[in-house]
Amino acid sequence: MADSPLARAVRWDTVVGALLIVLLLFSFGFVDGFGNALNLSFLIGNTLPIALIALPMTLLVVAGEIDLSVASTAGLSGSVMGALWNQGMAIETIIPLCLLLGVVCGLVNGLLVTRLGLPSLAVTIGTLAAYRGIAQIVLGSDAVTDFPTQYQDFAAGRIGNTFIPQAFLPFLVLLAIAVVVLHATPFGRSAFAVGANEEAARFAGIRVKRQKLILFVATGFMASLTGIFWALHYASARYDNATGLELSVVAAVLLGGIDFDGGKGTLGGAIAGVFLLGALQNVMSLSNVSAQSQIVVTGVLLVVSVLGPRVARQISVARAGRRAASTPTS
Amino acid sequence: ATACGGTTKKDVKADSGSNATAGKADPNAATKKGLTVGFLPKQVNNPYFTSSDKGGEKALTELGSKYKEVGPSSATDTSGQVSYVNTLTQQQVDAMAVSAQDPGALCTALKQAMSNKIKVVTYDSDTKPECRNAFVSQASAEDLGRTEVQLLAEQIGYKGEIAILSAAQTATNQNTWIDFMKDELKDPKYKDVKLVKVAYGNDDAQQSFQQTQGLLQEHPNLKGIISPTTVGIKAAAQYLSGSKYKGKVKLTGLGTPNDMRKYVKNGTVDGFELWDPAKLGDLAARTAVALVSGQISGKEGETFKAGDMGTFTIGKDGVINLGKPTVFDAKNIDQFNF
Amino acid sequence: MTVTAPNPAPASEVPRSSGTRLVDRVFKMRELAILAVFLVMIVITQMGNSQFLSEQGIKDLLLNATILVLVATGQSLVVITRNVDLSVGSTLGISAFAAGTYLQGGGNPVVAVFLAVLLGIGWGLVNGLLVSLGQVPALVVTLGTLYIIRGIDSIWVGSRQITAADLPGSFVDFGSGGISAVPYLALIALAVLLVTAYYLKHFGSGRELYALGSNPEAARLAGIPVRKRILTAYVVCGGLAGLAGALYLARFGNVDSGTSTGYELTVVSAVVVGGVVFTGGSGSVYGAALGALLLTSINSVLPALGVSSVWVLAINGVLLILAIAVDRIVALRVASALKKRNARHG
Amino acid sequence: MTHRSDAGPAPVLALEDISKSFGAVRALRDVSLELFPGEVHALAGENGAGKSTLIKTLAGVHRPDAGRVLLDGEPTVFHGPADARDAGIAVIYQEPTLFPDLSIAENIFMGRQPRRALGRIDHKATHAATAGLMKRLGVELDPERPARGLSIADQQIVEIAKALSFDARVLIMDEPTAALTGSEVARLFGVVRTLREQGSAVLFISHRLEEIFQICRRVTTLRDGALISSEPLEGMTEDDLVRRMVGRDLDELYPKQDVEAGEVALSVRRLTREGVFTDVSFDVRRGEIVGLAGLVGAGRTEVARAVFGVDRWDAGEVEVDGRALTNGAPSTAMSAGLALVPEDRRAQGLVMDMSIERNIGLTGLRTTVRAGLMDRGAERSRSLDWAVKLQVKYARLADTVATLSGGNQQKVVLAKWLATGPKVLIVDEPTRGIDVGTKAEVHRLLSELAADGVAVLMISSDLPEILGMADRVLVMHEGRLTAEIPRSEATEESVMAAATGRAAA
Ligand SMILES: Nc1ncnc2c1ncn2[C@@H]1O[C@H](COP(=O)(O)OP(=O)(O)OP(=O)(O)O)[C@@H](O)[C@H]1O
Ligand SMILES: Nc1ncnc2c1ncn2[C@@H]1O[C@H](COP(=O)(O)OP(=O)(O)OP(=O)(O)O)[C@@H](O)[C@H]1O
Ligand SMILES: [Mg+2]
Ligand SMILES: [Mg+2]
Repeated sequence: MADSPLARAVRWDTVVGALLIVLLLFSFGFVDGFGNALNLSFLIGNTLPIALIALPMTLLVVAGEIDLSVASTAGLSGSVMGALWNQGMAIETIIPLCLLLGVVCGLVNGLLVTRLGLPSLAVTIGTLAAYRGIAQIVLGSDAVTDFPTQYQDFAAGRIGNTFIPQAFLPFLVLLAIAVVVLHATPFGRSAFAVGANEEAARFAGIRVKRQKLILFVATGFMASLTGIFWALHYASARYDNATGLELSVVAAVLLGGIDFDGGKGTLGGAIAGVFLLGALQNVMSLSNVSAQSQIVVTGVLLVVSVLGPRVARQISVARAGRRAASTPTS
Repeated sequence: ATACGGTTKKDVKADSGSNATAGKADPNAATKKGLTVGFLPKQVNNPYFTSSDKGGEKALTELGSKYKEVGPSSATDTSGQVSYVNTLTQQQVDAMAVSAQDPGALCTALKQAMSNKIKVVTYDSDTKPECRNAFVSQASAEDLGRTEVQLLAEQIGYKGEIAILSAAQTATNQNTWIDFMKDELKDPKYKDVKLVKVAYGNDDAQQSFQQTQGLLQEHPNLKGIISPTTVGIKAAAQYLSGSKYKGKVKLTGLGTPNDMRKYVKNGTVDGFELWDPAKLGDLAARTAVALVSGQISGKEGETFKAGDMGTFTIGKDGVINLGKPTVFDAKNIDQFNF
Repeated sequence: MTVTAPNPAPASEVPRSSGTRLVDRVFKMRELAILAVFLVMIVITQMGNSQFLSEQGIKDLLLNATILVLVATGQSLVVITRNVDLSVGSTLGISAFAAGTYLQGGGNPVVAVFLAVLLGIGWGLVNGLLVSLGQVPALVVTLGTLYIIRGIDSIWVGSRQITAADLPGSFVDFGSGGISAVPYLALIALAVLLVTAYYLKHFGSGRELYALGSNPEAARLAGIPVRKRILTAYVVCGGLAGLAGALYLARFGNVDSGTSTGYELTVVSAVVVGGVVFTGGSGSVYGAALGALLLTSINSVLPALGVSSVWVLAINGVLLILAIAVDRIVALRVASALKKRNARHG
Repeated sequence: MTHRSDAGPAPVLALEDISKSFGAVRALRDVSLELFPGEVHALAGENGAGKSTLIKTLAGVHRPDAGRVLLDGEPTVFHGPADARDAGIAVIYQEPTLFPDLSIAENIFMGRQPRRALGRIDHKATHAATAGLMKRLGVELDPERPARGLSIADQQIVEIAKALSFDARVLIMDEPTAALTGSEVARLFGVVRTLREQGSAVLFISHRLEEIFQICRRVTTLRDGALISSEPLEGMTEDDLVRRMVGRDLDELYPKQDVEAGEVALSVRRLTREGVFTDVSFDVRRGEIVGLAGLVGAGRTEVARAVFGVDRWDAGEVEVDGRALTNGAPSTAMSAGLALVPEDRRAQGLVMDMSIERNIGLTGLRTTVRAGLMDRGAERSRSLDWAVKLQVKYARLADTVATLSGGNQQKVVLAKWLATGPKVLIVDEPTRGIDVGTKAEVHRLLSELAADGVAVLMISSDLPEILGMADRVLVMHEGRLTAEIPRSEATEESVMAAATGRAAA
């Protein structure tokens, strides 16, 4: 119905992308200290954890579920990494083990949701506490900071003197994989169907539970990868690493136009949302906007992000209606 | 780079632990004016840090330099704090005074700042020594830990069970103090005093509240609580004052006079202690200016003059101690307002 | 946000025969499972620590639950309509501070409470208008207002704080006082709970909240004033968050710009644990209140049992999952038992 | 347009030159209609002709782009369904719109519950009134059970009860009988006649033409959103009506070819799902169309669901081509060559917010793939093929199915499953809501499929359809197979006898 060209052009994910570009152009021109390589690399580096988790989270949300335990999973794998490191284990062994741990965390969420049929919101609020708690048990009050420099450099360093963090390239690869999986494979197509109408998806022979389980596991894996990245990037493994990150991810993904009712959204939108928020915060800090005002701006942006398309659609519908009414009846 | 093909803790050479020092100091160099010093507290809007940073602002105005404050709105938003370090670096301030949420996480960013010729002073909460030029400590950890035990022991007559209500389990300064408390308790004069538990209220009013309840239920014979955190002591005092334990269970620790005035007056709390946060900020500001002016470089043994607070000497690892904390009780509390 | 609500599939669980209806109905009460989990927990704790259910202990349990019960009650109204209000924590914080500032200036406690409620209603109105008029996802809007209200709060409050010393003694005493083991605050919460539950069950507009959460399109076709109802739900939710703010002030005697940050997750947990389904249309405020009681009690039980603080968080999480899992399994068992019995009865 | 100024009462409700567009689709153009008290008026037209749109305009759901609604001769504007309801118009929409979490009684009386003092709801009175309505319709539904899980037919009955409870002056029914079997329809018509005698005006839509002739006095026909005629039914034949609707003569409605049955393709042995159906055994052979008849709630749908694997069975086994199927796994059933066209298109058949193309493509996710990626070209042509074959009326393949008319949605569901090229095809109410023209088309298609060696199991509440198409008729009664009747012996009487449990099985 609201499918006029105008309405299609104002799809929110494209708008977010456009906003991001406008913001970047503006900042290059008018914000002191924004355009230099160091700042950009910090901007990207600090946004990467959110972006990394946003990848699987987008898929999960499209399939109609949510995982709020991601930040805790990240914290847990950081803690385990620190604890094992303190035990004298080799980092090359630790990292795969931690990733495996992330898979297990995701599996627990997934099994609770698919086998017992519990709401994922409730389950992952529970594991949000549980995983963080386990992290606290594992590492206690320690802060492990002496990870090998070559790894820390990889997580925090730049490619030569460019603005691109070394870790950005692997992220681009992961992004490409996620985009292909969501938008070009049967698996991704099924995710949309499952999110929009789970019963119809089941009737179409889609293995709904397996699909969801895989997505939860992928989310756990990526959350743990983020946890490892976090610990190396900030050279600090503590049990409370990445606390509250889930809300940032949710906010960014929502801003990118992903519908938490499931069945709608694009990865491009989600990632644009992530970097829009990241860039905006960077720009505002550089422009001496206080932290409090930044919160307000984030909030307003979220509200506008849903009201905006709605208003645009109404305008376009009204126009289409006027056009239709004015065409002479045959 | 090891025999078995993996990189382990042993392969990573322990860092020397010396603070970052640059160049030679000239104690007689002129105090530079027109500098910009950025304050980066753990959390903006936190009353403690606000009064501390206000102290810094006053000192800087006096010295003819500019003050600015940035910071995250949450005390656990480490990545937020890191980006603020970066922001200050981008803005080319002359020095920054940082209260670190995490000893390690800020390091990369702080080193980046120092390599951009920005002097870094930590205050209240330190980072690893090599990531800053100097640390302004609120009071020696040893003093704080020991005096709190002494205060409480006196109040309970050197007899009975006591507990500690701390902030987060990872709070570095809390943990150091608690270690000194435990050490102090080894003194034979405390042979009848028994530390039964350390609880963590995560600097959250409600959690600290419930932890206090739990302590009292689990240990009905509890005689006293030490809470070395302003949030914790306040919550514990509020709980005690509204419960049957009021006046029976003693409470001491670190608190601000304004927070605690009511509880001192209604008999819930006999006495507690704290340093003056404004002085802490003041000293941090003056240290920063002295560093930029080249009067000190952060080496052990250097001295500098900090306005009317007198002369300070830099200790081991670039630590500067503010001095002994003040003890507040019913007699003197009305003289303070912070 | 889509949450696969306790799966609608086995709906043939519902009996057709009416003979054993009373038994069925008791079995079907979802709140029962949560109550059972709660009681088991309390009994175990009491066995481990005889102080737990002392007069002071009971008083503490009830006081701890009070504020969450209030906010969860309001939240369930919104959730029943298939919406959510994430901004309750921020609303609570700003209302508490507003009441505190007023009292600090020598105000009347009753007026202060009124003020807090009014402020809460104001924010509820904002949320409700955005959600119902804009017809946009409540999750995004209220996440937005969560930030906006918190931001405004921080800008307004700055580093100020209200401490017990700034408040009239009567107000603070009221916050911790009560009739023997029953605190006044808990009585207020109970009254609110009973009124809300009665309203939801016995008034047309209450039932309409369920209807429009159950099937918004059908609600529109049935001529239910959808926007008005959603608006009402938000206003009540905001008002209760405001009331909770005033009670928070009385209870803790301490408010600053960070008060109740992150509270939304606790509230949502309470509501979900209490069996109020996020896809709307089902659940009761009693369930939500029980969920709140359960959650806050877990926080008291562990310290009372002397569990080291290090373990508290993990056990908390596990217990939370256990609670919803037990609830779910019991529900499934009862359903299939009922189904089999009815099948036999033909 | 026929303006009747002659005898008889004035119209209670009239539409004058109503137009309504959805974007580029012009659903109604200058349509006029008059409803008189004491008259049952039929509205006929192909799928997508605009019937439901017309009704929604009458009910205040849609605002017309042009034209007027006259109530008792006065121009009126309905701002929403509530306005229409207050004006005494009760509507049964094509798709049941119930509150799944609420009891049947609450569903019926939502917003108008009997009250006690202080405006409190009188729950007892509500339940009693509901029980009364159920009795009037002759069904046994517990007023206190929630609407969730009701079969489509039962949902429809609740909708009917709701409409009746209004004691409305105007009763509008959009395909109320599509999911009902003969006996329920008879009951409904009994009630409608009473209403008519009481002076209510009734507007009735159905694709079962015999029903129109049974109960209506006048008929208004729409084609492509335009008014074709509005005239008395007296003297008209079904063919006349079809010609008005379709614009051409109708093909044979049941073009059943005789096919030699091959080997067994689907074999169901002692299948039981506790409390739902018991001990169900039957075979379907290649080339055969087997009808599965029964009253509403007999358990036919449940058997189909279990066979396909969306529900688990408790005992028994299912084989396709001699291979046993896994319990509760639709995906293995699909790879074995089984397809199920479900009865509830909105809940089970379609993802309403997805495009037509992707809905049809959903069953081809394993075939329209190249190198692990979706082959969009292949998906598109597959969808296009079948949309054309089934004459789906749409604007663009990329439109969401929610914008299609009910019957066209049903065609998309058929397309989605036929596109899998099944060996065994189970269709549950395949022509529910499909117009006569297309119905013939669907029947021809089923018949051709059978001729090509597909085994077809057809569940239908439309008895003539079963009789017209099936080689064999299986009849279920209260969860058990009670009879197997060969085509030669299958008559309305013999099937109904078995379905009501009267037959000596
Ligand atoms: N909400 C909508 N958005 C866009 N197009 C619509 C919408 N509703 C209906 N249409 C279009 O309007 C036309 C008329 O549809 P309508 O539902 O009135 O048909 P109908 O006569 O009821 O058909 P059926 O017998 O299949 O139910 C169709 O072409 C349909 O695709
Ligand atoms: N999805 C469902 N969930 C739970 N119960 C159901 C469901 N569908 C149908 N039922 C119930 O199961 C029983 C058998 O219904 P079923 O739909 O199988 O009968 P049917 O013979 O196919 O009749 P119908 O004409 O209604 O399709 C009925 O009592 C019905 O209410
Ligand atoms: Mg229709
Ligand atoms: Mg059926």
